[in-house]
Amino acid sequence: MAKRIEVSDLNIYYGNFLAVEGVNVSIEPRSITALIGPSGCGKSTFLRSLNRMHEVLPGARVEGKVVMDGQDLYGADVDPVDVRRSIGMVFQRPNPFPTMSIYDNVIAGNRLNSKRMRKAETDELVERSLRGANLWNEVKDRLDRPGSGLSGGQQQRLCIARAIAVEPDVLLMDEPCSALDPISTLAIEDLMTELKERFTIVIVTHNMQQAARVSESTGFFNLNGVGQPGRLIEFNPTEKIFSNPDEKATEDYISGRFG
Amino acid sequence: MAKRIEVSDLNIYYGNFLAVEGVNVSIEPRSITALIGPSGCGKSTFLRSLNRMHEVLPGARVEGKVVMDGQDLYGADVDPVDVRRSIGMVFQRPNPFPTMSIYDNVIAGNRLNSKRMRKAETDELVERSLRGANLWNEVKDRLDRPGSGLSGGQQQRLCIARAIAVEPDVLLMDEPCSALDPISTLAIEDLMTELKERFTIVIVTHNMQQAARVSESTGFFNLNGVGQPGRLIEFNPTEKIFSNPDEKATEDYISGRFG
Amino acid sequence: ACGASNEDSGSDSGSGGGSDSAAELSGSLVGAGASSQQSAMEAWQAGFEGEYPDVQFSYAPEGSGAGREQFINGSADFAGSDAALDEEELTAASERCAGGEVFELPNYISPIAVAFNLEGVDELNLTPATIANIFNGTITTWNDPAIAADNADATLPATAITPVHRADDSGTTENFTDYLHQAAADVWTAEPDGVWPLEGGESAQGTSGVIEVVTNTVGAITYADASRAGDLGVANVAVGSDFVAPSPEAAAAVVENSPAVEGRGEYDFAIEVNRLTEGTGEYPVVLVSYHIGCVEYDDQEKADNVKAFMNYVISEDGQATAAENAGNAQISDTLREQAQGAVDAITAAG
Amino acid sequence: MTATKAPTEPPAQQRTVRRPGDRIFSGAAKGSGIFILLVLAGVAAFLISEALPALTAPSDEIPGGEGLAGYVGPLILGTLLGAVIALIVATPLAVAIALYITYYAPRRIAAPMGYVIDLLAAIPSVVYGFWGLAVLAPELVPFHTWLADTLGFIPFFAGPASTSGRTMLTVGIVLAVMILPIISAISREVFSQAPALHREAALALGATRWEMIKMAVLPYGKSGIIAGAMLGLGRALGETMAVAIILSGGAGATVNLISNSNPSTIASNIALSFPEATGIDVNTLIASGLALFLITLAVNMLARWVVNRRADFSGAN
Amino acid sequence: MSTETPLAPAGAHRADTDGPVRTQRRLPRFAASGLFLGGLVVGGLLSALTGFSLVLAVVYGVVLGTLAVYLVSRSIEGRRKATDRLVTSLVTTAFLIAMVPLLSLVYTVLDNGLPRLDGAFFTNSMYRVVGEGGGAYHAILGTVIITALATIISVPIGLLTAIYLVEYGTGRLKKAITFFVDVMTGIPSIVAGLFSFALFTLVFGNSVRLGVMGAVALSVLMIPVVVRSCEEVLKLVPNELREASYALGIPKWRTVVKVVLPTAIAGLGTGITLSVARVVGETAPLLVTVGLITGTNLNPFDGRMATLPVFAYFQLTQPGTATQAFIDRAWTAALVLIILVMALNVVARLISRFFAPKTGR
Ligand SMILES: Nc1ncnc2c1ncn2[C@@H]1O[C@H](COP(=O)(O)OP(=O)(O)OP(=O)(O)O)[C@@H](O)[C@H]1O
Ligand SMILES: Nc1ncnc2c1ncn2[C@@H]1O[C@H](COP(=O)(O)OP(=O)(O)OP(=O)(O)O)[C@@H](O)[C@H]1O
Ligand SMILES: [Mg+2]
Ligand SMILES: [Mg+2]
Ligand SMILES: O=P([O-])([O-])[O-]
Repeated sequence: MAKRIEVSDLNIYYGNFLAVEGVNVSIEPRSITALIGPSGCGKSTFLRSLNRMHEVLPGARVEGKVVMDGQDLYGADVDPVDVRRSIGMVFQRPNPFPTMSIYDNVIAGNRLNSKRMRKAETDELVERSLRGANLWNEVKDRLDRPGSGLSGGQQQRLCIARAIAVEPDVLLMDEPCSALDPISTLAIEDLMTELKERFTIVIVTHNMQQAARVSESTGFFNLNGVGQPGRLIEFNPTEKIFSNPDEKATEDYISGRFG
Repeated sequence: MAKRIEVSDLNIYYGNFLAVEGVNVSIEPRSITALIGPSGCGKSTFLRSLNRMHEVLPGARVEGKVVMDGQDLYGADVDPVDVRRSIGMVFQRPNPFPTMSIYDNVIAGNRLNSKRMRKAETDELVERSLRGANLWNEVKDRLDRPGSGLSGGQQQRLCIARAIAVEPDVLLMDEPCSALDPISTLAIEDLMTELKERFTIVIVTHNMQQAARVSESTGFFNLNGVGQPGRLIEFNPTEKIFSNPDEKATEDYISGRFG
Repeated sequence: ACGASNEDSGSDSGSGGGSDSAAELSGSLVGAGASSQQSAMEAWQAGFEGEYPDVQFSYAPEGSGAGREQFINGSADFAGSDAALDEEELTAASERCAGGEVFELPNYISPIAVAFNLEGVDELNLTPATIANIFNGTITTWNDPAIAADNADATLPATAITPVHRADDSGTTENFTDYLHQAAADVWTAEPDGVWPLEGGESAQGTSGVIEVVTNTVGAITYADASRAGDLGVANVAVGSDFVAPSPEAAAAVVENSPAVEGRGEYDFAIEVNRLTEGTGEYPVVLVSYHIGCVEYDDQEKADNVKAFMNYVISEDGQATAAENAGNAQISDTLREQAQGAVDAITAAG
Repeated sequence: MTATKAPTEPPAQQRTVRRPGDRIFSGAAKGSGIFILLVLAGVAAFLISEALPALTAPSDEIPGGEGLAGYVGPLILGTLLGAVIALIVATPLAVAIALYITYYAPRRIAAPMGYVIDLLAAIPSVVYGFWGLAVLAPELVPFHTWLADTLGFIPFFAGPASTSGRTMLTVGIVLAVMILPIISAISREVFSQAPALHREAALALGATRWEMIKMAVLPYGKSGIIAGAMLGLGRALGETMAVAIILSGGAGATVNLISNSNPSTIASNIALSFPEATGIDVNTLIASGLALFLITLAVNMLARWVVNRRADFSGAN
Repeated sequence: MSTETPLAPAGAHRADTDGPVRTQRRLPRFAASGLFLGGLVVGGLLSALTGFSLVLAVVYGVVLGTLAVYLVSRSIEGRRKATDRLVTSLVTTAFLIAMVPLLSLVYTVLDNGLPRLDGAFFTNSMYRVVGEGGGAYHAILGTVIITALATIISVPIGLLTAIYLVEYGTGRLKKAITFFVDVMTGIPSIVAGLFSFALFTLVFGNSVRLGVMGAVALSVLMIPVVVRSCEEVLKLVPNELREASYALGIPKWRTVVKVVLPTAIAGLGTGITLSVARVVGETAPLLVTVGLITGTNLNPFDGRMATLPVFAYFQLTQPGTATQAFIDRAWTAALVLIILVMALNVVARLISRFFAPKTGR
C-alpha cells in the first residue's frame, strides 16, 4: 500500500524562524527518494514535517500542503497520531526504549494497535523484523535483555526493526546508516530495496554513494547562508542528478564527490 | 609534538567481559591511522583505551601496555588526566557542553583547567580552532549563543574545535564525520591532513573511502561471533590493506566495498 | 540598630513606670511551665520588662511537667505549674535550691467552664453527676431526662452529645477530673490525671483546640478555661443546692477557703482545692497554677530578678493587668499577704 | 576466560594516580556521606539508649498499664493508617499533576502552575493543622456520614461517623495535600527530563500522547516517582503538628477511619505528651519514636527492593 | 497489502483496519469540552434531585462528563483515542482537584492573615506587648537566621554526599548511604528536635537553648532531602558530557564542579528550595530547641530565639482574652512564612534561569 506524497508550497517554521521554504515535490510510491544537502539545510526538518513529527516541538508549525493519495495530512480532520502510524520513522540517533527488552522494543508499535496478539504471532513478527534489520543472529539469545545494552550500530538496527514491525505505508529515515558498519549498511540497503516493492521510502543521507546506489529520485536541499531558509534546489531522478543535474549548485555539491 | 604509540598485548575488559583481546600495534607519529571493522568489534573500545577514557566506565579495565614515546601510559605513576590532556578525543555523538556558549565550549579545555589567558589570546584561539573545524563562518556572529542550538553537524564540528583547541599530541576520533555533511567532512579531512604534520591522529570510521583517502595505516578489527572478543586482524599501510591485504577476512570485508 | 522599633522605645519609656532600683537589675530570668497561665504571664512579662528593661526575661509555656523538670534541673529559674510539686519532686527541688526551701505560690487562679455548643441554649444547670455521665458517655443526647430535670426552662433538642476532651497532658484535665472524681465519686471512678483517663471519644489539642472543635460542632461539650469560652454556652455547676456560674470571684472564693497541703515548708503554699464546697458563690471547678522557685538562689542576680518578678506578679497592679489580659481571678488580699512573706524571704546564698 | 586472571590482577583503578584536587574533593564527598551515616547512628543511639528503660520496664509502669506493646501498638497502627491513606491519595494525584504540567498544560501556564503547586510545600504544618481543623474537617462531615451509610459494611468505614470530621480519614487527606508537592515536584523534574529521543520514538510509532507517556516517560520517571513517594511517605509518617492539631486521637487500635475515636500517631503523640512527660513516660515516648524509625527502615527496604528489581531497565544511560 | 486500496470512506473504518491515514471520524473541535460540560450540567441536575450540594454536583458532573467524553469518543474514534481523551480528562481533573485545597488554604491564610499584614508587623516585636498590636519582626529574623544556618550546614553536606553517590560512590558504602539517607527522611521532626536537644545537652549541660540547636535539628531533616533531590538531578546529567570533559584532560573534580553541577543547576536549585521549604515551617523541633521569646535575639549562639512557626503556633494555641489579635498575628505569621518561601523560590528560579543549560533545540 505504498503511497504517493505530494508536497506543495511547504514552509516550515521553528517559532518565527523559517527553516525551510517553498518546497514543492511529488514523492513516488514504491520507490526510494533520497534527500541530500549540506548540514543545516533543513533535510531533517522537511522529513519530519512529512509525518507531522515536526509539530511535536514547541512552537514548530508548517504552512502549505502535504497530500498523501489525495488526503491532506494537515487537514483539519486528520489526527497526527494516525499520520505517524502509517508513516513510520527511523532517527539519526538510535533510540530504543531503555526500559523495554529487545523483544518488547520490536513490538512496541504493534502493541499499541492491537491489544491482543498471540505469542506465536508476535514471536514470528519479532524474528521477521529483526532478520529484516540484520540483527537477529546477534540478539536472538538475549531478546529479554534491555535494548540499551547493545552497541550503537546494533541499537540503530533495533530501531529499524521496530519501525518496520508496524508495517507502515511510508518509511522516513533520517541518516539511518550513519551509525552503522558497512555490513549492516548493506543489509539495510538491501532491505530498503526489498521494502520499496511495497512501501514508499524517503531517506536523508550524507552518503552520496548511498543515495546513488539505492534511490530512484534525489532531492538536493541547500541554503544561501546561515539564518536563511533551506530550499529544495533540485528534484530529479537519481541518475540525472548524479550525471547531469539541472542546477549549477547541485553539480558543485555533487562534484566534490566523496563519501 | 606528535607521538608514537606502541600497544602490546592489550586486553580490554568490561567487568568480566573481554571485549578486545591481544592487540599489538605501533602507531606512527605524524600520521593518520584508521581503524575499520564491523559494528561491535571493539574499535571504539580500543580507541578509548589509548587515552585511558576506557577506565572511566565502572568495572572497565585493561591488561597490557600502551607506551607513548617510551612511557607506559598505564604505568603506576601516570595520571590519567595528563594522558587525556595530551591525547585528545572526539566522540561519535556530538556533545557540546549545554551550559556554555559556543565561545566557552571551544576554550573549555583551557579554561576548566584554569589556565589564565588574555582575552585577545582566547579570541584568537577560538577563531583559529573554529576555522580549523570549518565552523567559523557559521557561528562567528553568535559566539555567545549556546552550543546546543546548533544542528547536529555544527555541534560535531564544535566538538572538534574544542578538542583541537587544547593542542594535544594525539587526536583520537571515533567516527567524527558520521553526523557531518560532505562539505564539513571534506573540511575535517583537510584539517586532519594538515594536523598530521604536527599530531598523531587515530580515527575510527565506517567509511572505507575516508580511510583510504586520509590514512597512512589502517587497522582492521573483527570478531568471530557475538560474545567473542574483538581482535586486530590486520594492521598495514593503507595502500596495502586496500589493494592487497594479508588476510582473507580483510579482503572479504573490503571487497564488499561501499559506504 | 537591629532591634525592633518597639524595643528601642520600650527601654526609654520603661524607666517611667519603674522604681529607682530598676537600673540595678540586669542579667536574665528564665521561667518555664504551665501553658494555662501563658496569657497572664504575657501581661506580667510586659509589666516586668517595663520596670526592668535590662533583664532578659523569658517564659516557655511548654507545660507544667516540663516547667517543674526544668526548674529542678536548673535550666529554669522558676516554674509555672498547674500542680504543686509532689514529694519526690520536692526533694529534688530542694537539692536544686542548695538544700534550701522552695516557694510555691498559687498566683494564677482560673475557673474552668463546662462549655457547649447548642443552638438557642446559652446557659444550662448541670450537676456533677450529670457532667460525669455526659463525659463518660452514659448520657448521649441533649434532651436526656437527667439534663431536662435541672433545666425546666430550656428547650433541649434531641441532638447527640459530642463530649470533647483534651488530647494533650494538661492541668485543666487534671483539675477537671479531680473535680469529677470528688464531686461525682459514684459515677466517675477514674483517678484524677492530666491525661484523659477514658478511651475513645473526641479529643483536641490545647484549650484553643477544644474550643475550636466545640465551636464547629453542634452538640459538642467540653471543659476549658472560662475566659476562653467566648460565645459558647456555659454551664452553671451545682454547688450545694445552688447552681453557680464560673466567674473569677467565685473561683477566688473557693481557693481562699481551701485547706493547705499538710507538712510543707514555710513558704510552700500548696493547697488542696475544696471541690466539695457548699459555700455560696464558690465555684469548685477551678484551676490553680503556681509559681515555684527557690527561697535561696546561688546567685545574687538570680535572686534579685526572681524576687522582683514575684513582687510584681502579686502586686495589685500585676494581678489587675493579668486579669485584664487573661480573664483569670485576682488573688485575694489574704493570699497576697501570704505570698509577700515568701517573696520577701528570697535571698542569695552566701 | 578471565576467571583465573581476575583475582591476581589488581583492578586498574587501584593503581590510578590521583591528583591532590581530586583526592581532596572525593575525600570531602566521601566524608560527607560518612558524616551522614554518623549523624544517623547518633540519632539511632540516642533513640535506643533513651528507649532502653521503657523496653526493660515492667508492663504496669508503662502509661496505660498494658505494657509497651499495648501502648505503642495502636500508635503504630494510627501512624501507618494516616500515612498510607496519604500515599494512596497523593501519589496518583501528584503524578497526574506532574504529567499535566509537563505534557498537557499549555506551555505558557505550565511553569506558573508548577510554581503554584510548589507553594503547597511552603505552607507550615501548623497552618495545615488549623486549616484542617477549621475548614476541611467540618466540610468533610457529610462525606463521613455518607461513607458510614453506604460503605459501612467495610470495617474502615464502620462508623459511627464523626460529628466533627477530625478523623483519620481527614488526617490522611491533609497529609496527602502536604506531601503532594513533594511527590509532584520530583516527578515533574524527571518527567521533563525524559529524553526527547525516546518520546519521539514513541510518537513516530503512532502513539497517542498517553501512549507516548506510557512508553517513554513513565518508565523513565519511575524511580523518580518512587523516590518522591518515599520522601512523601517519610514526611507523612513523621508529621507532627498538623496531626496533633487535627486528629481526635487517643483511642485504642481500630481501623475505623471515620469515627471520632482514632488511634493517635507516633509523632503527634510524642508532641502532645512530651512536654508533660517525666521519668519512664519519656522513655516510653522515645521507644515509640524508635518504632517509627524502624517502620521507616522497613518501608525503605521495601521501596529499594521494588526499585532494584528492574534496575537493568532503568532509564539511566 | 500489495493492492492499493482506495481511501476508506469516512467513518467506515474498523479500529483494526490496516492502511493509509484513515480519514476517520473525529470529534469536532469543541465536542469533547461540550460533552464534558453536558455531563457537568446533568450531574448538577442529578444532585439537585437529591438535594443540591455544590460538592455533589461537581463530583457527579465530573464523573458524568468524563464518562460522556470517553464513551462518545470510544464509539466514534476508537479505543486508543478514547483512552487518550480519558487520560487527558483525568489528568486535568486531578490537577484541578489538587488546586482546591491549595486555593482553600491560600484563601484561608490570606483572609485571616491580611488584616495584620501592616508595617508594624514587620517592624515590631512582641516585647512588652499585651493584647493587641505587636509584630513578628523578631520571629521573621529568627526564622531567616536559623533557616540560613541550617542551609549552610545542610547544603554542602547534602550536595557533597549526592556528588559522592553519583560520581564516586561504589560498593557497600554507596549502598549504605543511599539506604540510610532514605531512612533519614523518615525521622520525625520532633525526634530530630529531641536529638539535637540531647546532643547539646551532652555538651553544654542542661539549661541550654540556642538558635543553632534548632538549625542542627532542621539540618537533620533537611540533609536527606537535599541529598535525594540533588542525587536525582545529578543522575540525569548525561554521561556524554562527563566524557567530553575527561577527554579534554580535565580532572574529575573540575569536571564535576564546572560541567556536571552547572548542567544540573536548575534542578539543584529546585531541590534545595524544596528542602528549605520542607523545614522552614517546622514547629516541633524548634519548640524543644529554640523556644520562643518576645524580644529580638539575632545571635543563634546565645539563648532562645523567636521563629515564625513557633510564634504562629503559640499565638494560635495560647491566645489571651483579646483572642482575635492573637489569631490575626498567627495567620499573618503564616502568611509571612509563605511569602518568605515564595521569595526564596523566585530567587532560586532566577538563579537557575540565569545558569540553566541553554538549549536551543
Ligand atoms: N528545534 C529547533 N529549533 C530551532 N531551530 C532548529 C531546530 N532544529 C533545527 N533548527 C534549525 O533549522 C535548520 C535546519 O536544521 P535541520 O536539522 O533540519 O538540518 P539538516 O539538514 O538535517 O542538518 P544535518 O545534516 O546536520 O542533520 C538549521 O538552521 C537548524 O539550526
Ligand atoms: N559500556 C559497555 N559495557 C559493556 N559492554 C560494552 C560497553 N560498550 C560496548 N560494549 C561491548 O563491547 C563490544 C565492543 O563495542 P564497541 O562499542 O567498542 O564496538 P564498535 O566497534 O565501536 O561498534 P560500532 O561500530 O557500533 O560503534 C560490543 O560487544 C559491545 O556490546
Ligand atoms: Mg539532520
Ligand atoms: Mg563505536
Ligand atoms: O494549661 P494546660 O496544661 O491545660 O494547657
